[in-house]
Amino acid sequence: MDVKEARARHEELGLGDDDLLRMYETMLLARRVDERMWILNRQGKAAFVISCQGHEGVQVAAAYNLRPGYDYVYPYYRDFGITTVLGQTPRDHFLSLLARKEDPNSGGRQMPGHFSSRKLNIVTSSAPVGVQYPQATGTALAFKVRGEDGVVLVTGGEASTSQGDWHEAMNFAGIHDLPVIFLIENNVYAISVPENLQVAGSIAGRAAGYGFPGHEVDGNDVLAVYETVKEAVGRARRGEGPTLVEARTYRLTAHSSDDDDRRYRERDEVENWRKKDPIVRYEHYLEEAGLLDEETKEEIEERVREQVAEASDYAEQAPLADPEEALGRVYAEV
Amino acid sequence: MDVKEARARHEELGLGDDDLLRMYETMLLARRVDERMWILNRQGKAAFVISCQGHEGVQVAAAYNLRPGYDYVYPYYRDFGITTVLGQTPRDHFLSLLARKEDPNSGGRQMPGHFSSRKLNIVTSSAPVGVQYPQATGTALAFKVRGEDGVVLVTGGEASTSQGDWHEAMNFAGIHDLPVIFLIENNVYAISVPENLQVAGSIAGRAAGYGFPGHEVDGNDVLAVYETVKEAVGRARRGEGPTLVEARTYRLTAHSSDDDDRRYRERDEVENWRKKDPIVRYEHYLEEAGLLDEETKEEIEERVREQVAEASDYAEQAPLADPEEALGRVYAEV
Amino acid sequence: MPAKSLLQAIHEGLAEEMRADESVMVLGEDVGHAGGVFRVTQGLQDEFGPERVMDTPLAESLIVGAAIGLSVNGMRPVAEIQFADFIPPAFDQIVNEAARFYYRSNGAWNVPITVRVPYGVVPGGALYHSQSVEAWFCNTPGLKVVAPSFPADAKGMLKSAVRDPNPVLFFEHKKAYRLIKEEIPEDDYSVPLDRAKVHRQGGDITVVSYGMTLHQVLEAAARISEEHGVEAEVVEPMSLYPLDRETILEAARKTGKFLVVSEANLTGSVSGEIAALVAREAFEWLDAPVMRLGAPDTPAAPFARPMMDFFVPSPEKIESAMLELARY
Amino acid sequence: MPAKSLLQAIHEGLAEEMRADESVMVLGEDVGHAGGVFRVTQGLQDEFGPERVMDTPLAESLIVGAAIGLSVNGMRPVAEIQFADFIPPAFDQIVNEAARFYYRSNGAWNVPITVRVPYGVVPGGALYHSQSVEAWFCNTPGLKVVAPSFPADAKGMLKSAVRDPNPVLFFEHKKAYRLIKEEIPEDDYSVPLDRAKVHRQGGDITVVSYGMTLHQVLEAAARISEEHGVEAEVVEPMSLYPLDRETILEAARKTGKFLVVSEANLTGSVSGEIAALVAREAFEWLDAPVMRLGAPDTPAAPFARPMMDFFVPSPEKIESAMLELARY
Ligand SMILES: Cc1ncc(C[n+]2csc(CCOP(=O)(O)OP(=O)(O)O)c2C)c(N)n1
Ligand SMILES: Cc1ncc(C[n+]2csc(CCOP(=O)(O)OP(=O)(O)O)c2C)c(N)n1
Ligand SMILES: [Mg+2]
Ligand SMILES: [Mg+2]
Repeated sequence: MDVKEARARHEELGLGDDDLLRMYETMLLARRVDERMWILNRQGKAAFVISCQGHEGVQVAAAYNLRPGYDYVYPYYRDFGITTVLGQTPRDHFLSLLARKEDPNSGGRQMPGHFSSRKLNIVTSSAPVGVQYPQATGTALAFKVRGEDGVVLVTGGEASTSQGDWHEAMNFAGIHDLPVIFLIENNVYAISVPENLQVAGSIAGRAAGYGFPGHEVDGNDVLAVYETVKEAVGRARRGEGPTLVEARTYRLTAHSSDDDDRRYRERDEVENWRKKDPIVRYEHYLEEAGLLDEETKEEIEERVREQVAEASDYAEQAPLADPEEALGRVYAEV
Repeated sequence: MDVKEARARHEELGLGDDDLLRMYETMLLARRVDERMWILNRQGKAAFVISCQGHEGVQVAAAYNLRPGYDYVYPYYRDFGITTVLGQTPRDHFLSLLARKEDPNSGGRQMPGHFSSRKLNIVTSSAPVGVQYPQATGTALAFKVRGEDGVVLVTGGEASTSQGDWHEAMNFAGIHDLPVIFLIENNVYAISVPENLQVAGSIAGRAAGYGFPGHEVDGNDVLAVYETVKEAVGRARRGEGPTLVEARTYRLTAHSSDDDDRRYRERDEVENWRKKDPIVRYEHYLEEAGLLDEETKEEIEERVREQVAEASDYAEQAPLADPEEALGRVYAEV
Repeated sequence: MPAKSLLQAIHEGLAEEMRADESVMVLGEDVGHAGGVFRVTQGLQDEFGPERVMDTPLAESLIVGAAIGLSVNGMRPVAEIQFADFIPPAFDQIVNEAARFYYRSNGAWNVPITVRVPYGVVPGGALYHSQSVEAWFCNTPGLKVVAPSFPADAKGMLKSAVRDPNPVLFFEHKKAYRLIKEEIPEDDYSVPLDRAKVHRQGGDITVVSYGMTLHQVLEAAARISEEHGVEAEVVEPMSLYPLDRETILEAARKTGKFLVVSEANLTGSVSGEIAALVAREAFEWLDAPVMRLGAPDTPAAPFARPMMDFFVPSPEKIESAMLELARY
Repeated sequence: MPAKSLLQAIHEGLAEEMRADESVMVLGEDVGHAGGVFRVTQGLQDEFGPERVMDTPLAESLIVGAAIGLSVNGMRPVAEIQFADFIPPAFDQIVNEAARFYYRSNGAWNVPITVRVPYGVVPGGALYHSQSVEAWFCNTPGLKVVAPSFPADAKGMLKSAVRDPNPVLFFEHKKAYRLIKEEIPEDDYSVPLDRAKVHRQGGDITVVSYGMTLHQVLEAAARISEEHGVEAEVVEPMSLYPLDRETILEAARKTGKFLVVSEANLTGSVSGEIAALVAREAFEWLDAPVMRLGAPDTPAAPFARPMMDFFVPSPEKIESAMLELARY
């Protein structure tokens, strides 16, 4: 593919060069934050790590379509890429990882990956899988009732579609043409349970049964995800209703730092997927499009490295949450 | 249509003349039992009535495919037709209606329509809508694990598909090719809520998303239902997996004796559907097939009338459940 | 002031809040055109339209989940669960979600929703239209659980619930809906969610109760006063979680004899918590064991009338429990 | 007899029941090849195959619902809920369904299922991998709720649960899994589901506890005996619903001083029921108020270690509650 051909793809999508590079840098940032989290875990400093590695393409491309602080987002625990696009910083992530008092998600109450930001309209998330879907439809309904053009992005792994809550939300969204995008990050495993024991038929294929579009998209192809979600967001904003997007990708790490994935995954399989790493693939695209050379790459890498190091250090120095804080903020004041 | 043409239809389905008449009589019996229940309600003798009227075609045709006492059935509260085919008698129904000690479903503990028979493999049912679906998949799994060719029929109204339990069961059945038939009796309303506020897309259309067949069938066409369910039961028995059948019909009465459907249904609409009464329509078929004339019809009607009168009287005379029985049978003995 | 039923009072409270605040919405099964199976929401859809009074699909987890989502985006939803017996599918959204948003986000996200829950035994209701399920929710910090038993309080507390920034479960006894009437103030008043109420002063025994049994306790109190000269202090908790401990304890200390009556299956009911509180904090004042009366530990009220009557705490059982305590 | 951990004991109990009875099955999330997130079911799929040890989709209502359906068709399923915190989606299938099949069918259909539920605070578990949710299920007639705290009992009770014709919720404290070890009989024994156990005799105070706090209570009992000469009678309920009232009451009457300790949020916990029972039935024997110690009424153990440590009843708090009672 020559440069011109390559560029045509993102230009058609309305993406400028700076958009492309910003997305790249955000993906890289999410990856490097994640890698650093594992180091802190191995050093005994972080009790628990849950990863976005492998999902960065889906996440950054999807979130890049949103208006932060206006649209609402219900992320799930892997969505470091999404929350980073919206405006959460590496510092935020490390403060949360290390359960610091300043942790913007929860003040040290929740595990890492349980995002929350009132300012960014990232709705507080939790561990029970699937509960976010009905909530997201309610938030979308509020937009519709008030005649606003906000949209709601709600995400989950493929196993989250097995919960009744997912179905109840799909049905409700379909009945009322709600402005909600269901983004399923299908990484083939739910902890150890493989897709064939988790999903009958096809996730994307189910949307038709609810009367709205469902798309399966290669989750490691950043521009493909961007395109699909762009269309979905447009539909939602125009009041045309929900869309289901199933992005197929792969979890490059164990489920979490408590998991040993060698129990249930062949190393070959993991290595094969590593070759499809969305960041590497996206780098190729950028190179082909003439947007990334070794120098720029090194520059970006360096900027990211610094940011991560600074943020990690900051969080390590930051004070722990106070014991008595365990008792605070149970009820909102009247 | 001449007689020969008419007969061709049921003969192709492997149904003999006696089958056809038995189905007719069972439908009529279910209808007359139901009508009598309302009379007892108006007389102040029955606290609560829930009806099968309008659903008799679906129910009798579907159940006629089963092996009573071998296959398992998870009926819902309208399935007087199904349980009657399986072997529950009008006496059973009236004993339950009047909360008599002898009530075979629950000994007077449950509302009418909450069927149960260990002998007939009618699994005890309850009021919470949708709970039967996961249970039915478990029962089907037991057949599969043991390598037996039993099948499970589970039913519900169209609103029961809105519950998460329905989806979780559909998914599980699809994953393991379980021998279960999901029969949805779509009567357009859930109490007052119309289908368009209940179901996005199409119920039958959803089966494809789970990788197994879904059929929409005219629920007032007895032979069409029979044919569809026959195919589904055959599939299940041969170990080929589940089927979803959505039978479209209409509730000819109010939701229950506690409901006043004039609040939410136009009389015209009800009258229009009355013209499509499955029993009347089936009578026409039988007449065209030369199986039913005025005399036979009167004979059957008379037999049914007597049975209903005898059963109703019996139940009225039967002793009430004892007060202290409220305390019994909470735990099974070890 | 005309006398109004519990049902009318709740209806009015809802209608007034909807008129006063555009963000107040109603959602649930059959709440729209049909006005709810009990008719609490009758007329609201005509007045406020099908978006603010919305018939949902038959899916309780969705109803509460959507209410949560509406509330984080500026609305004040009032969700109806058609019967308390059908609240279990929504259990996760209530106890793990609504109750924890505020705490888990360190105070960033709160969930101002009200969930209305008709409960309690009615003739013909049987096992699945009769349950008193409040105890399920009274071990969940972050949740408010209220159960007013009189029309005026119910109206005032419903308004407080709608305005409260926290999730409130609002229990309404179905049998009281049309049976219990009283005069209701005409002005716009509200009743706090956290105050127990002393309905009757008395120096001999203290009885705490709510729902239909409260009404029976009050009748029994009048009877035993007249017939036996026993004066009962009768307290309604109003809020079952958190409890207004002070008011309850004050009444317990006053008489030294304490009884809790409710319609729930006795073991594991809210009565246990109230009794434990009194046993701990009023010990030095007690002249008798802390007593409880409830339904037996069998699933729920059966359909057959004789069994149902045997199951619920009857006026006779209530009266004799009160006399037993007085005579201890 | 080699010492075995709680986890090993439960694993063995399961494996032995599966060997003895073909109808015993295991189902849950990650229970198959991976052997469960805690490794309780490790090796079982290799031995019994993927149909008898089945990885289910991520759907707790399905897991329990399917277990019910399996049980009515001749199987004896043991379902695993990965963490107690995730049991709410299955709430309906447990309390409205499994617990009521027998009663509602007048004894025709029973539900011989076991639902294993790892619960309790572990470091790093935070709000959703820490909860003590047992009270949710202790107001439901038809259900048996057990929570053994020692390996030998756990193995014996698991066997009884599998063989029991009723639905049994089997709570396993996650922190005890590898921490608590003891010697286990080699023979095929079982332990009844309905008997509380007196772990330690003492004449001064009675303490009832289960789970990790029981172990801490026992340690504290040894300490205060040595250091303060206070002798505690320590009772483990074993079954939380129904309760073995007689054993608990006997111990309460023996000492006249009674304390319940658990890790659950105090208000509305099972401790309330136990305290209410003792306050009612041992009143004449009481020399002190019935006391309770639990976690504060805030949602659950937070992630940050200092907050978590502050949240759980610590050994120090337990010891001082015991001494306070002794000195009353
Ligand atoms: C209701 C519930 N059940 C079980 C769990 C435990 N659990 C956490 S993540 C997970 C697997 C989720 O898989 P998937 O949805 O595919 O997301 P992934 O982790 O693969 O991104 C499980 C079983 C949970 N958090 N919530
Ligand atoms: C979980 C639950 N929620 C609500 C109800 C109250 N309810 C009983 S039947 C019904 C409507 C059911 O409609 P559908 O499934 O279409 O069956 P139909 O009665 O029309 O045959 C409702 C809302 C219930 N029984 N269970
Ligand atoms: Mg996954
Ligand atoms: Mg219907």
